[in-house]
Amino acid sequence: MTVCASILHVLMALTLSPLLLGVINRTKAKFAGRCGQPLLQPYYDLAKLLRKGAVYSRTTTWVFRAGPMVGLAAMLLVIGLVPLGGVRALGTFPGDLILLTYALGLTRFMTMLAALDTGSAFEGMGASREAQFSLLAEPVLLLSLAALAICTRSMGLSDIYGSLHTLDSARWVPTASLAAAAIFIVLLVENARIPIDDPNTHLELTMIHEVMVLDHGGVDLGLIQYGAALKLWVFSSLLVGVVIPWQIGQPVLDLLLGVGGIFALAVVVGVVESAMARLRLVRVPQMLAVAAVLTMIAIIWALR
Amino acid sequence: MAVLSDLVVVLLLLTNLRLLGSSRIVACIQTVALQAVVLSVITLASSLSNLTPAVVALTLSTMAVKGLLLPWLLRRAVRGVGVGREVEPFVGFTTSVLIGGGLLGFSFLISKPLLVSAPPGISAMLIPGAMFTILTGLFIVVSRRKALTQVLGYLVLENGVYVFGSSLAVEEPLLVEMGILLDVLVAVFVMGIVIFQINREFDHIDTDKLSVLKD
Amino acid sequence: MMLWSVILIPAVAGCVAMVPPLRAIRRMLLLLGAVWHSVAVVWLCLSPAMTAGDSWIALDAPGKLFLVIASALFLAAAVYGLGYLRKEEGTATRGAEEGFLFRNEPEGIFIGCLLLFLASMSLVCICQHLGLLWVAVEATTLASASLIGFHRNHRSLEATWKYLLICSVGIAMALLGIFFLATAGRGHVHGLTLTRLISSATAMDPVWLKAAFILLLVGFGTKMGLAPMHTWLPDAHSEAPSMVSALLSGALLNCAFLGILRGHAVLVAADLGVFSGQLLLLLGLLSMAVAAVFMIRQTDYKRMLAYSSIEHMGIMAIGVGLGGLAATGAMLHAVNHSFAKGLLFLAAGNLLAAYSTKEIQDVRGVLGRLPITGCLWLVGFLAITGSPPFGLFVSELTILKGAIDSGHWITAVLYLAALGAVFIPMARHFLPMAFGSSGESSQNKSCPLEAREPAWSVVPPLALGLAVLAMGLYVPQPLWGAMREAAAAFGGH
Amino acid sequence: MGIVLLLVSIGVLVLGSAFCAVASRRSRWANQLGGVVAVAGAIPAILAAGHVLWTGETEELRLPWAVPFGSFYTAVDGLSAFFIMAIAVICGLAAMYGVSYMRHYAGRKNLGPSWFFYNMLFASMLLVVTARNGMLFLVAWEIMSLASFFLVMFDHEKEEVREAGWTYLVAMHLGTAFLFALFLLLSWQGKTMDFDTFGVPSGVASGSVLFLLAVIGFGTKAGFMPMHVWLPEAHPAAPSHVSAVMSGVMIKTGIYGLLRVLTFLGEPSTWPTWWGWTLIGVGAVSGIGGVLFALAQHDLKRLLAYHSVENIGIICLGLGLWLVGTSTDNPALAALGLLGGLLHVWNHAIFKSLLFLAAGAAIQATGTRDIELMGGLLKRMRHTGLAFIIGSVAICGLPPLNGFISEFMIYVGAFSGVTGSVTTGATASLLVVAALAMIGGLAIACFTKVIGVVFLGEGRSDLAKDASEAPALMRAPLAIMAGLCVLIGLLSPLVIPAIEPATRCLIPNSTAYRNVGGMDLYSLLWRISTAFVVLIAFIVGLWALRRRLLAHRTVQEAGTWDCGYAAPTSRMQYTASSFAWPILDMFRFLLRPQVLQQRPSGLFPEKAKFESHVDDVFRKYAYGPIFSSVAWLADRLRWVQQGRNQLYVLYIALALLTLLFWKLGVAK
Repeated sequence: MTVCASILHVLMALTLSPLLLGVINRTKAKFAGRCGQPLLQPYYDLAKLLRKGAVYSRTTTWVFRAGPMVGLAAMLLVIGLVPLGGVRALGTFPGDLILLTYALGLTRFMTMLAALDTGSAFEGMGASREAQFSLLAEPVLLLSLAALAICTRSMGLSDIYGSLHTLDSARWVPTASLAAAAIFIVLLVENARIPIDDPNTHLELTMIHEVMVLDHGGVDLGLIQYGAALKLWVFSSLLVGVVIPWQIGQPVLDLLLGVGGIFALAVVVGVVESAMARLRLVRVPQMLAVAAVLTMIAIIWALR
Repeated sequence: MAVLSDLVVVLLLLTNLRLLGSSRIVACIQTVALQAVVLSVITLASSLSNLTPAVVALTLSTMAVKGLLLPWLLRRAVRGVGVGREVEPFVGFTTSVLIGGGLLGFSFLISKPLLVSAPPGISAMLIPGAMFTILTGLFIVVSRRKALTQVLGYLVLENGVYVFGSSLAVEEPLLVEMGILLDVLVAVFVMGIVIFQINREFDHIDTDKLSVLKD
Repeated sequence: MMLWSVILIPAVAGCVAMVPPLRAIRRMLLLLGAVWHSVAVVWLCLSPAMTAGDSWIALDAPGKLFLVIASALFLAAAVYGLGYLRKEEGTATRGAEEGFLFRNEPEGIFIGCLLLFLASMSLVCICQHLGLLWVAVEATTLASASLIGFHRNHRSLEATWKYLLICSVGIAMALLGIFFLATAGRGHVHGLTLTRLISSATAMDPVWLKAAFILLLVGFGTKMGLAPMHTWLPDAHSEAPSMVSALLSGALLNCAFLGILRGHAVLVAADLGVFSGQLLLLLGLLSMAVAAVFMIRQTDYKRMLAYSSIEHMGIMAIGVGLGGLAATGAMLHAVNHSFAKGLLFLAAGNLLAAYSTKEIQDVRGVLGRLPITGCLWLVGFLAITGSPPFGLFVSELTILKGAIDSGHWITAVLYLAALGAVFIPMARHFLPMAFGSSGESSQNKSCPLEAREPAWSVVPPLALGLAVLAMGLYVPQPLWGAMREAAAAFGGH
Repeated sequence: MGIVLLLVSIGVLVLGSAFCAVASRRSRWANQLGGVVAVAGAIPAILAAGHVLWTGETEELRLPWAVPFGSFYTAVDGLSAFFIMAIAVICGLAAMYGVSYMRHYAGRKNLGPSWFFYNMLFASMLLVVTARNGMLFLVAWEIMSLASFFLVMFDHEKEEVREAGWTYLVAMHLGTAFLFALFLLLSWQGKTMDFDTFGVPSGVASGSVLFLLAVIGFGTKAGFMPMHVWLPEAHPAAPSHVSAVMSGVMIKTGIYGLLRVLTFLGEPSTWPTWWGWTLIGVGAVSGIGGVLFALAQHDLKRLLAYHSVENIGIICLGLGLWLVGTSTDNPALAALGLLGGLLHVWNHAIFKSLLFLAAGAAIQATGTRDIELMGGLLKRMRHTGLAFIIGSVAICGLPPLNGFISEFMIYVGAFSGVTGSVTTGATASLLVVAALAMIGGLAIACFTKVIGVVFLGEGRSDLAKDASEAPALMRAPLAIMAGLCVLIGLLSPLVIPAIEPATRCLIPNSTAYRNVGGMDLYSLLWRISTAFVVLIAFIVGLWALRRRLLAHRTVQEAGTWDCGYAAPTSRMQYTASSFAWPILDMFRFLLRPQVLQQRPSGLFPEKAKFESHVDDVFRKYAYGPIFSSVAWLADRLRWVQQGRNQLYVLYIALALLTLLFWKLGVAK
C-alpha cells in the first residue's frame, strides 16, 4: 500500500509538476487583473520545444549538450528520494538527505558549466551569481533538514517526515516552523522566483537562472524547463511535509493531502510574486543569511 | 720576612700606577722592566725557605728575559715604528690613575673570599697585588689606542699572572716555567713583527684604523 | 716513542721547511709530515691503550679523539694546500675586497708554521700536565698567527693582530686558572698532572676550584670561540686562506675545548660538576644565540661559516655541560662538526677562487659553474644544519635526547629554538649561492664561465663529506664506545 | 612475504635512483630509466600492500642498525599498507606521466638528478609508513623532505622557485623540530627508539602535550591551515608529476604520522574530548580557508595546491569526529568519521593527482600557468579536458564519483552524532556538517570557475589558441585515475573492506559502523551505488531520447547569442576574477583582496580592466612581520661586533668579572 503511494507520488510529480508553473502564472495573472495564459501552457511549451530542432554555438562543446541531460537526470533521481508528508519516498536510506542535496548540487554544477561553455559574458555573469547564492542556499537547506533530523532523532528523510508529527508539539513546532521558513526562502532562491529572480524578465543583466540558459533551445531548453518544474515540486514537497500539521495515516489520502498542499503552496508563491518587488541582487545574500540564522535557532531549539 | 715581601708588593702596586699615569711609551717600557725585576724578587722572597738552583735559574732567566730582552725588543719597535707617546687614549691619564685606585680596591674585594681559604704562609698583600696587576694590564689594553701600548698591557697582565704563579703555586717544574717564559717571549716577538708589517701596510699603528673587519 | 714522534716529526719538518734554500722539498715535507702524522695516529689508535700514570705525555681517550680529528683534517688540508700553494705561487695576488695587489708571505714560513701548528696541536692533545697544556695552547696561537696573515694585505694583518692580542690575553687568564688549580691543591697535590689532580680532587678547596674553572672557561673559551669571547673568530676565519680556516675551526677550537674539558674533569672529580656544567650550558646557549643573531644579516660567506663554528662550539659546550648521554653526543659532535666544517671551508676556498669574492650576493649558480663544488656546498649545508642522513643529525639528536632524558626542559627548548633560528638564515644564504644561474651576479663577468675544478680542490672535501655521511648512517659499536670512553673522562656515560 | 616485497621495491628504487644519478650525462636515457625504475618499484609495493590488506595481518622485520637508538625495524600493518597502496599507485602513474612530461626538458636540463630525487622520494615515503623506529622514521622523513625539496628546485633558475624552495625547506625543518621533541618524549629515557617501546612518559609530559606536538609537527607536512604557507608556494614550483605526488600522497604522510602517534597515546577511551575538537577546528579552518584562497587564485597549480589544504581539512574533520566519538563513547560517530577520513585520503590522492596531471598537460600545451590566458582547451585537448572535468566532479564531492562517498560517510557519521544522545558529539557533528556544506558550495563555485575559464569557451590568448593534445603516455595515467574515481564511486561497498584493516589498527575490534541509523553500512552503500547506477541510467536514457528527438530535425551551428551584439570576441568572456569576485567580496574581511581596476569612463570608454589579487593572509600578516622584526632586532644588535680590539678585550674582562662576582658570591 505504502509502496503504491510512493510510486503514485513519483508519477504525479512527473506529470503534474509543470502544472505548478501554470498555477503560479495564473495566480499572478489574476492578481494583475489579466486573464492570463491557460493552466496547461507549460505543457504546450514543453511539447513545442521537444518537437524543435537545435541551434548550437560554435563555441560550445559536449559539455553544453550534456548540461541539461545530467541536470534533468539528477532531478529525476531526487524525485525518487523525496517524501511527501506521510508518503514515504520511493528510495530511502539513512542520510539520503545528503544525496538529495548533492544531486541538486550536480544539477547546478552542470548548468553552470553549460552556461560557461557558451563563452557569453552574460551567461558567465549568471553562473557567477548562481555560484554565490547557491553556496549559501545549500548549507541552509542541509542544516534545516538536519534540524528536523535532530528533532526526530532519525537520519532518513522519509523517517523524519513520517515521525515528525508523532512527537509532542512543544518539541517540534518551533523547530519545524523555523525550518519551514528557511526552506521557503531556499525554495524562492533555488527556483528563481520573485523576490530573488524574475523568471519572465527580459533584461539579461538582472537575471540569474534564466540568463544561464539563454543559449539553449529546442529539446535542451525543454529538458531544462521540465527539470525546473521538478525542482519546484521537490522543494514544495519538502516544505509541505513540514507545514501540514497532521497526517491521516492512510497513505493515499496523505498523498492527496500533500499534493493539495503543494498546489496551495504554488498559489502562495504566486501571491508572494505578485505582492513583492524584486530585491536588489546585493540583498539576496542577506536574505539567505537570515535563513541561515533561522536554521541555527531551529537547531539550537532542537538540541535543547 | 713577610714585611719585606709586603714592601715589594707595594712597589709592584706603585709600578702599576705609574704605568697607568705615564703617556710616554719608553717610560712605560722602563716601568715594565722594573716590574719584571720586582716580581723576580718576589719569587725569591716567597721561596727563600727552600732555595733550589732551579728556582734561582728561573728567577735569573725571568729577570733576563722580562727585564732586558723584552724591553730591548720593544724599544727597537718604538724606534722602528717611530711613535713616541700615547696620544689621546680612550681614557685620559689622570682618570686612568683614579680608575687604577678603584681597581686596587676592587682587587682587594675579589681577593677576600680567596684569602679566606688561601694556603698558609703567604703575605696577605700578594693576591690583591697580583689581581691588581692583572686588572691594570687589562685596563691598559682596553683603554689605549696604540698597538705598542697594548702589547705593554699584555706584558703587565702576564707579569701579574706570573707573580701569582711563582709565589703561590707549588714549585712548578722548571721545564714548564721556561716554556711559559718562552711563550711570552715569542708572543711579544710575533706581535712586534705584526706591528712592523701593519706599520708597513698603513704607515701608522693607530689601532683605530684596525677596525675594518666588523659586522 | 710513537707518541713523541707525533709531536717531533712535524716540529722538525717545520723547522727544516723554514730553511730558505730548501724550496724544492718543502711541499714534499708538508705532505710527508701530514701522512706520517696520520699513520702514526692510526697506529696509536690500534695499539693497546696506555695508562696515563703520572707521565706528562700520555694518550687518554679524549686526547685520542681530538688527535684523530686534528690528524685527519690536517691531511685533507695538506693535500688541498699543495694545490693551493701551486696556484698562489707567483708574484702578487689581487685582494678580494679592495682589489689592490699584495704579496703573500714566504712559502717557507707558511709551510713551516703549518707543520709547527700541527705539532703544537698534537702536543695539546697528548699532554697530561696542565702547565704544559697551557704552553702548547699558546704555541698553537703563535704558530697559527702567521698562517692567518698569509696574504699580507691589511685585512689579514688586522685579523692576525686581533687574533694574537685577544687570544693571548684570554690564554693568560687560563694560565691564572691553572695556577689557581695548583693553589687549590696546595698541601695535597704536588704537580699539575691530571691523574694527581683528579685523584685528590675531593681534598681541594672548592672556592679556589670554582675560581680556577671560571678562569679556565674564560681563558680557553676565548680560544674556543664561546660568546662573548668569540670576537676574534669571524675575522680570523674570513681572512685566513681557506684550508687554514678549516684547520682553525675544525682542529684548533677543539684543542681549546680540550683545555676546558680537563678543567671540567677536575671539577667533576671534586663533585662540582653541576657548577661547571651550568657555566658551560650558559655560555653554550649564549654562543648559539649570538651565532644566530649575526648570521641573519651576514653578507660574507666565510664569516657565515665562522659564526656557524661558534654555534657548534656552543652545542658541544651544552652537551658537555649536560653530562651523561649528552656528553657522549658532544664528543660525537666534535668529530662530525670538524669534518663538515672542513668540507665547507675547503669548498668555500674553491668558491673564492672561482668568483674572487666573499660577498654572498655575488655568488650565484655554483651548481652550474662548479658542479662538484656546488654539490659539496649543498651537502655541507645540509650536514652542518644537522639534517639526516648526515652525522650531525645523530649527534645533535643525541644531545637533545640527553637534555630531555635528564629533564632539562628549558635547555632543550632553547636548544631546539636556537637550531631553528640558525637554520633559517643559513638556508637563506646558502641556497641562492648553490642554485640559480651564474649569470645573475655582478662579479663573475670577469672570470670565465666554465671554471675548472682540479682534483686537489675537490678530493679532500669529498672525502670529508663521505666521512660525515658515513657517520650519519653507520656508527659502529667501537666508535660509539670510544665516544663514551672519551665522555667518561668528565662524567659522561 | 608482504614486507619482503616491500623491501625489494625500496631496494629497487634506491639502486635505480643511483643509476639515474650516474646516467645523468645522457639526459634522455636517464629519463626513460627513471620512469622504468619507478614503475618497477611500484609493482612489488602494490602487491605487498594488497597482500597485507587482504590477509589483514601485520608483518614485521627487525634488523640491527648501528646508529644510536636506531634499529632497522620495519613492519607493515593495515594502516601502513593502506598508505603504501596510495603511495605506490600514485607514484607509479605519475612516473609514467613524468617520462613523457620531462622529455620536454631533456635538451636543456640534466634529468638524471631529478629522477634520482623522484625515486628517492618514492622510496623514502614507503620507508616512512613502514618504519617502526624513531631514528629510522626521522631519517626517512627528512630524506623525504629533502628529496621533494630538490624536486621543487628543479626550475631553480627562476627567482620565485628559489623563494618557494626556501619557504618549503624552512617549514619542513621547523616542523621536524617538533617531531624531534615528540619522539624523544615518547621514547623517554629509552635505550632504543623502537615504536613498541613508545609510550606516554608518565609524570614527565601528558598525552595532550604529545598530541599538540604531533598536530604541529605532522600538520606542517600535511598542510593544516596556519602551517600551510609552504604548500601554495612549493606545489606550483615543482614539475607537474611531482606536484601530483607531493599533493596526492606526500602530504598524507603527515596524516599517517598523526594516526600512528595517536596509537602510542594510551587507551582511546581516556583521550580528552578537546583533541577531537582541535582536529575539527583545524579541519574547518583548513577546509573553508583553503577553498576560499583557492577561489581567489589565477595560477592554476596554486589553486590546486590550496585545494589540497581544503581536502586535508575534510580528512581532519573525519578524524576529529573519530576522536570525539571515541572520547564521548559514540562508536558509530567514531567509526564512520575514521572510515570517511581514511577513504578520503585515497580519494583525494587519486583525484588531486589526476587534476595536477591534467593541469600539467594544459600548462605544457599553453606554456602558462595563468588561467586568464587559457580557455577553450576542451576543444583542443578532448581527453585531458574530460579527465579534468571528472576530477573536478570528484573533488567537489558530487555524485556519482568517489568524492561523494567519503564525504557522505563523514556526513552520515556526523548525523549519527547529531541524532545520538550525547550533546558534545552533537555540537561537534553540527560544526562538521556546516563546514562540509560550506566547503561543498565553495568547491563547486571554484571548479566551475576553473573548468569554465580553462577548458570551456574560446581561447583567451594566442597561447591557448594553438594548444594541442598531450601525448598518449601522458593521457594513459589520466584515464586510469579517472577510471578509479568512477569505480570507487560505483563500487564503494567493495572498497570499504580494503580500509577495514587500517581502521582495525585504530579502533580494535569495532563493528560499530555496521549499524548506521538502523541500517548496515554495506547495504547503505549498496543503495547509494544503486542510486548512482540509476542516475547514470537516466543520463543515458535522456541522451538516447534526445538523439531520437533530434534525429530528423535540423541541427545547425551559429555564434553564441550575445543579446543582439553582432561580433562577440573571446575577450568578452567572463574572466575568472569577475566570476569569483562576488564570493571574494563576501569574505573580504578574511581574504583582504587587492582590486586592480580601471573603470570605464567617458562617453566612448577606451578600455576597462578588473583584476583581483589575494595574498596568503597568514604569510603576509603573521609570518612575514615576525621574520622581519627578528631581522630588525638582529640589525640593532650588530654594533656588538664593531671591530675595536679594545672593546673585544673589554668583553672578556667583563665576562670574567661577572662570573667571578656571580659565582663566588663576592658581592655579598
